[in-house]
Amino acid sequence: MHEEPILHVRNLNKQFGKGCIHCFDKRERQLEKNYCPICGTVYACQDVSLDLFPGEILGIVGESGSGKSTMMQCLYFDAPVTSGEVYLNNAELTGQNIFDLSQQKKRYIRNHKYGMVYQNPVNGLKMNFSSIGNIAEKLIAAGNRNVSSMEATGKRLLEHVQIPLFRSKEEPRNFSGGMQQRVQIAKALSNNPPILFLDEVTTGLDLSVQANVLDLIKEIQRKWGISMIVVSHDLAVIRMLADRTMVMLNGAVIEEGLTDQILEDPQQAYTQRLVYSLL
Amino acid sequence: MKHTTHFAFFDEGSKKEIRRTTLKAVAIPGYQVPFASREMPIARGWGTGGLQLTLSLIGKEDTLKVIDQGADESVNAVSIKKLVQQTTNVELTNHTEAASIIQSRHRIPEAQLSEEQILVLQVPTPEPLRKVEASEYATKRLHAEEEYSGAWLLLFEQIMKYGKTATGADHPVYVNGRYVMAPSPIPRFDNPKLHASKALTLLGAGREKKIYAVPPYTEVASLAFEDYPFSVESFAGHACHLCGTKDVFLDELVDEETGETYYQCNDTSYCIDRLNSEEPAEVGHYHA
Amino acid sequence: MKRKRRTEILIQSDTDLAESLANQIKQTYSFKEIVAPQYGLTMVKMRESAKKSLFYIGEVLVTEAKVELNGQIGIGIIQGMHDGLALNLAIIDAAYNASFPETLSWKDALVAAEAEIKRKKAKQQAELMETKVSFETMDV
Amino acid sequence: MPIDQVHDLQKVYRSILDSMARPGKVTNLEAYKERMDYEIACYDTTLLITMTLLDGEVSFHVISENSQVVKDKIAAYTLAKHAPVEEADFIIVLKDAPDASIVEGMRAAKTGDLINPQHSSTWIMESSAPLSNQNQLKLTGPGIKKQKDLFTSFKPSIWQTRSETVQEYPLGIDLMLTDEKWQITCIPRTTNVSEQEVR
Amino acid sequence: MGYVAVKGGTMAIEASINRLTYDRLKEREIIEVNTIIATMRAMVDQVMSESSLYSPFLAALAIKQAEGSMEEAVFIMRSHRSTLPRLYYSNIIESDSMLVERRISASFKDIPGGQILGATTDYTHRLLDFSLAEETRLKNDQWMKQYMEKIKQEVKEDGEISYLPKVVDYLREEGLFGTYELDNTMPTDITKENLSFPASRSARLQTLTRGQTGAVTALGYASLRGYGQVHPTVGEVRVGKLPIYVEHPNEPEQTAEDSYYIGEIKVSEVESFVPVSIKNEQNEEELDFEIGYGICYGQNETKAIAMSILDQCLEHPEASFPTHDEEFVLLHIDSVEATGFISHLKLPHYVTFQSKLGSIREVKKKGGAQ
Amino acid sequence: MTMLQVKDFGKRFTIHHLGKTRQAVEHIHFSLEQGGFLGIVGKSGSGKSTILKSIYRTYYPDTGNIIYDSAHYGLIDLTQATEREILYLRKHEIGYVSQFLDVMPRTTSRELVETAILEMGETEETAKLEAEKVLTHFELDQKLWDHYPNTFSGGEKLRLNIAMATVKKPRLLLLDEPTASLDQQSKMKVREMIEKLKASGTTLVGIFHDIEFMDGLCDHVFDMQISQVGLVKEGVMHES
Repeated sequence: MHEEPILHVRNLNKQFGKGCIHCFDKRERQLEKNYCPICGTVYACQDVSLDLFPGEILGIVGESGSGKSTMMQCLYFDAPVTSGEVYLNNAELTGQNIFDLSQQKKRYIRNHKYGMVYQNPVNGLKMNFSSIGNIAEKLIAAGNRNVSSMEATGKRLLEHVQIPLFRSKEEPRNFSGGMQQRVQIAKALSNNPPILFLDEVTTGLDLSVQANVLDLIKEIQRKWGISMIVVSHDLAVIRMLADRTMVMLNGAVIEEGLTDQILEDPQQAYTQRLVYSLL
Repeated sequence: MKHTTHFAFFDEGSKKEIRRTTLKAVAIPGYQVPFASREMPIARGWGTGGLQLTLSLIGKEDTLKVIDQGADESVNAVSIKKLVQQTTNVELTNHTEAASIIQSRHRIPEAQLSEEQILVLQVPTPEPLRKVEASEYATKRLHAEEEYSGAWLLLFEQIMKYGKTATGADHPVYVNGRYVMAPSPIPRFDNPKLHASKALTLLGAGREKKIYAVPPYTEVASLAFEDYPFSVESFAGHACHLCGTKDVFLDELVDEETGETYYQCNDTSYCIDRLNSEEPAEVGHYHA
Repeated sequence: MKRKRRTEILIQSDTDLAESLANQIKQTYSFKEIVAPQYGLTMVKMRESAKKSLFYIGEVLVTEAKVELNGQIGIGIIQGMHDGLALNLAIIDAAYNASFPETLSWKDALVAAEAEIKRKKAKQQAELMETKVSFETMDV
Repeated sequence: MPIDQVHDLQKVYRSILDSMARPGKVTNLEAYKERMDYEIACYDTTLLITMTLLDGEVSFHVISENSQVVKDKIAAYTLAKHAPVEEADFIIVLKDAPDASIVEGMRAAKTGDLINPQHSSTWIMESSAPLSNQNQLKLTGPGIKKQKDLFTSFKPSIWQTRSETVQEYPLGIDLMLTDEKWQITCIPRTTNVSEQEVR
Repeated sequence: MGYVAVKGGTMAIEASINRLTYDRLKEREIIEVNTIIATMRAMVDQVMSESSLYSPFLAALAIKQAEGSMEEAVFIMRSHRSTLPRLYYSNIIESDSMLVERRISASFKDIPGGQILGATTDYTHRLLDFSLAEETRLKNDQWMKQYMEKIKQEVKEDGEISYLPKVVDYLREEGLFGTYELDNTMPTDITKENLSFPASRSARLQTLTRGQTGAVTALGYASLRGYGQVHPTVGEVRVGKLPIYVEHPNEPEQTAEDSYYIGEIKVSEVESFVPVSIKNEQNEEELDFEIGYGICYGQNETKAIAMSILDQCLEHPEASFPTHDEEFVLLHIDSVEATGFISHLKLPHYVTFQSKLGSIREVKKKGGAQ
Repeated sequence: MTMLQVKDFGKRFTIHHLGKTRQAVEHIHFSLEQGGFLGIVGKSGSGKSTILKSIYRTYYPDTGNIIYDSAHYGLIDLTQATEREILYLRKHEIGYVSQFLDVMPRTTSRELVETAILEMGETEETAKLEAEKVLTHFELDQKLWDHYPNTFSGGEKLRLNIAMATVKKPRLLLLDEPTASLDQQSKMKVREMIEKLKASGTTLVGIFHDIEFMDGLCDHVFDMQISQVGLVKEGVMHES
């Protein structure tokens, strides 16, 4: 059986700054962390490659500044990449590096193929629009023009993420952090995206609320078979959610494997420190 | 000290820039083309965009009509007409049919425009997405990516809140299936007139420094959901108390003495034409 | 005398100077007004001192005149609305461009005027120096 | 009597605007014939359009076997700057321009970007055959009631290339066509141009 | 015979304009343009600055026509600007060429060349001077005579003009401030092309310097007060005159000596010093100074200082305050645009209001039926 | 038919921050036929668990080969298989049970079993019925079905654990000291369950801290001390 990845990323690079003769060459460059001490260029992502398979959750773990969130922003087109290729397993897009597509087409992919849940709900929600309106926004973006069907979908999703329906017309800014995050998840799911990105979604939430959100994510994956990339600095989150895990440090992937293997038998010094500090 | 005024106020360089911008606007229907926008002798927000378009278009042989809120004698319309006439000496008219250029604020005339006419609309706020996004750079990106969920969302929220869309004037339209455009604050009643119009429509926003256009015979669809169709202002059961017309946009007036509401054609020249076409003309205070 | 120096002198001196020089030319030669004194703008380009970049601070109203003298064009530009001075400056400019002999004889007058301008400026500056704050705390 | 920079050019502009708003509408500018006594190796209508729209703020490029003379003249008349085809705001194609150069130029010329689609080139192209509304090309799109026929001298390969430049609307180029019979017509990027089937 | 339109609007406008003239003339007093130029220096300067057109005469005329309304005077000047051709661009003006009339530094007790107060209201006590109500030309002449004599006695003439060094140059030499190469990028001209975002530095400076004095001051103050991250020390405020030169339009090979001198303009210029945290080569946080730059036509030091604050704010868009948001700042400080759009609310809006009225009635009707 | 063949397997751990390496096991050879039960015996710390975890790939493979005869892939070397292949095998063919129950918090035991079934690609309907069957089969008190397992006793947890593993009908089940902390009664229950599994044809590899438990269960033992497989006979076990 040969499995096709649904998302195929190769050599994603993202730098801030122009670079200089001392850091142009990948093999030669001497960086301090991810930073060229001579010209100040930051190499936020360095040749990141990954495959995401249908229905799996891929965890990406690393401390802040490791480039994991930047990578996610690049994949979701929130930030432009410096170089790299991404292919979607999709009939319309076969063989097309989607980073090369026009903004118009990227927006189409965002609206139809992707869902995104940000760490800060402010980035994913319009705080002064109703919760159901927020869900409708994503549906509208995906081409829905029928109020009743959107309202029905919105209510179903809100119910699913346990937002009481009588609050559906309320604005998320009145909600607690956990509720906002659940609305965000409902919104991200509304267009049935085959791929969902989750960026530090439980950071900043109370432990009990965290567990609640994690349950929800796991349930969604199980029920709908959505492929997810979960970025977190928290190994507990990764351990709970991810089938496979990649470890990032200073913009590069330093280790990847089965999540239990990464946690029980980490190979790299950095991963070992990370894991032992957790235990 | 001497003071000479150039034909149509502007120097030729300014006209060229506005003309080049206008041609791009026509080539990309509904897209707001930025331009330098000259400082005019009337205030920003008082029709400087429309005025600049008119002055870039106008020639000695043109006949100009200017209306504001449907009325030729509205003070701002008079003021704009005065300025154009002083610098061009063109003929002015109240008759919609007689005009080659019609500059208007907030209305499209009731009489159907012809292929020989150009309608210039004054625009205060050209950006239909401004209510969802304050930043100009961000809205430009949204147009670039054809990301209009914000515009639809505004309507959706109204339906959620009020059970129906509650837009007033300036109800956004989709032009040629690509750009969402602010039609300027014309009532919804006038939106359908933009669709497949025989005349070219040019829209100018002086303060915001944008020119955009709807060429003739171009698809213009008011934003509406499948199950909440677009609807225009209703004057059902009312007619103009002067000419008796029913299917036009009416002004709601109150009789000072009786306190009763009565209605009158908002398009004053249309009303006069209707009255004059009736036989015999009634005697009234409009009789000269 | 190069144009920069002479325009500095002619504009900062009393306007009589330009008038008398221009009159000498007008008496001897005939000239054609190509551009009668007209008002226009000059955009002022500045360098700011924070990042050493350029920007436009705004426009200055100027009066411009152009004359033709013996096939040579002369331009007069002066800040503000000064039709007569602009014309005189244009005539003088044309005279220099045409290398009329008169221009050689003007040198002394111009240099003298220049000295007077400098003296006046220095005096004004010295007057302003009265408002300079002294931080000496002890008088010896 | 030379062309009147204020009033004549205003009328030319209105003709161009009318054609741009109604693609394929052929307008005749013969009224200016007597006043156009300029020595220049292009159609008078081509020169009229450049005088109407070009000035020191924009750049142009000429595609022709022998472009230098026309280039210098246009620069002198309009003060516009000459620029490479990749950068030019206006691209002037003279009647002797080889098809290959036009195709190459169209592929290289500015088509704008999605943020600023107006940063695109406008083409002034000389048709060696008189323009008419005989059937050859079928035009549809904004500004056209149902369909408009147009006849030009340009080869299918040029129309094919033009179609490629406008494929990702709103990017694209806008065309102004001229001929020696004092006619002009416009084809903006929104117009769908297809070859009529030969019966 | 038939119905014709009444000329109600036209007639009312005529009458209104007459009324305006009547109001200006009814007290039977005349103020001369020259009087305004001579005695209302601050007002003339402000009008020139906000209209970005340097001409004391036109500014004074506009003030007279506008009966002292600043916004109206600026508006008239701006619209007059549109009727004038732009004939020339000046050569680059370096502000070292300023003939200083006043310069102070808040950063140092004494500075090379000295703190020169020049003419300032800073140390006048702001008490109403009732003697001005009875000012006479005779008394003024006497004061002038005495003052000139006093000056004559006290001031030593050494016959040399000195150009004062800038405080910032002195600090740059010491390596305390970043040095920059001369940047000769062609500036953007916001009067020739639409201000687009992100804006270039030149577009920002041009917009700020022509901004409405009150608006620039208010936003600068907001930043200083806490809605911003810029708390500067004034490095140097200078007021003085700058000479302007233009090149010959079409002489092929010309040197600076072939330029035309066309006169001078008075400006207020400010360099503010702002401590900022930067990363050094070792990637460690380090404190450094940056400069906020402000300048405006005429003597208006407050506006120039406020501009220097906003300049620095806009160099740091990462701070999440409105004063650091260039769209927020640059799009809202123009006098003509702000006053025009606010005043357009006076125009009739009955069509749009009718349209909204219909919507609201519909919604209410629906609500009532439920 | 040989189900599992371990060839010259070795595992070395490197602990970077101490700058140390430790050879946990080396030169391990054994094989196991389908339906067989291999017990691994040895002192604590002798690397018994390392072998199980390496087969399951919780440990990163080092040297040697572990050839497994997969129903899906045919012969496959578990030390070389891709992570996706391992995940597939874990879902469908290879189970692993330890004394620890590591499950999603706040999920009822019924849901846990259902989920395991759903992961096999069954319908929700089937999952529901099957789960009830399995829970009954492993004698988990019906009262507990809708409770969260963190409130369960050790024996209950373990039974649930085995239940979850067995619903997948693994062809190969790895038992990593499952009975370590159970009382005698619970142990016996677990033993019965394992016997049932064995009877149904499951191939098993197990480590048990008490040797008696293995009596009569294992077909073979692998003795870590001598690194050899032998037939189960009395005495051998007691010595280790």
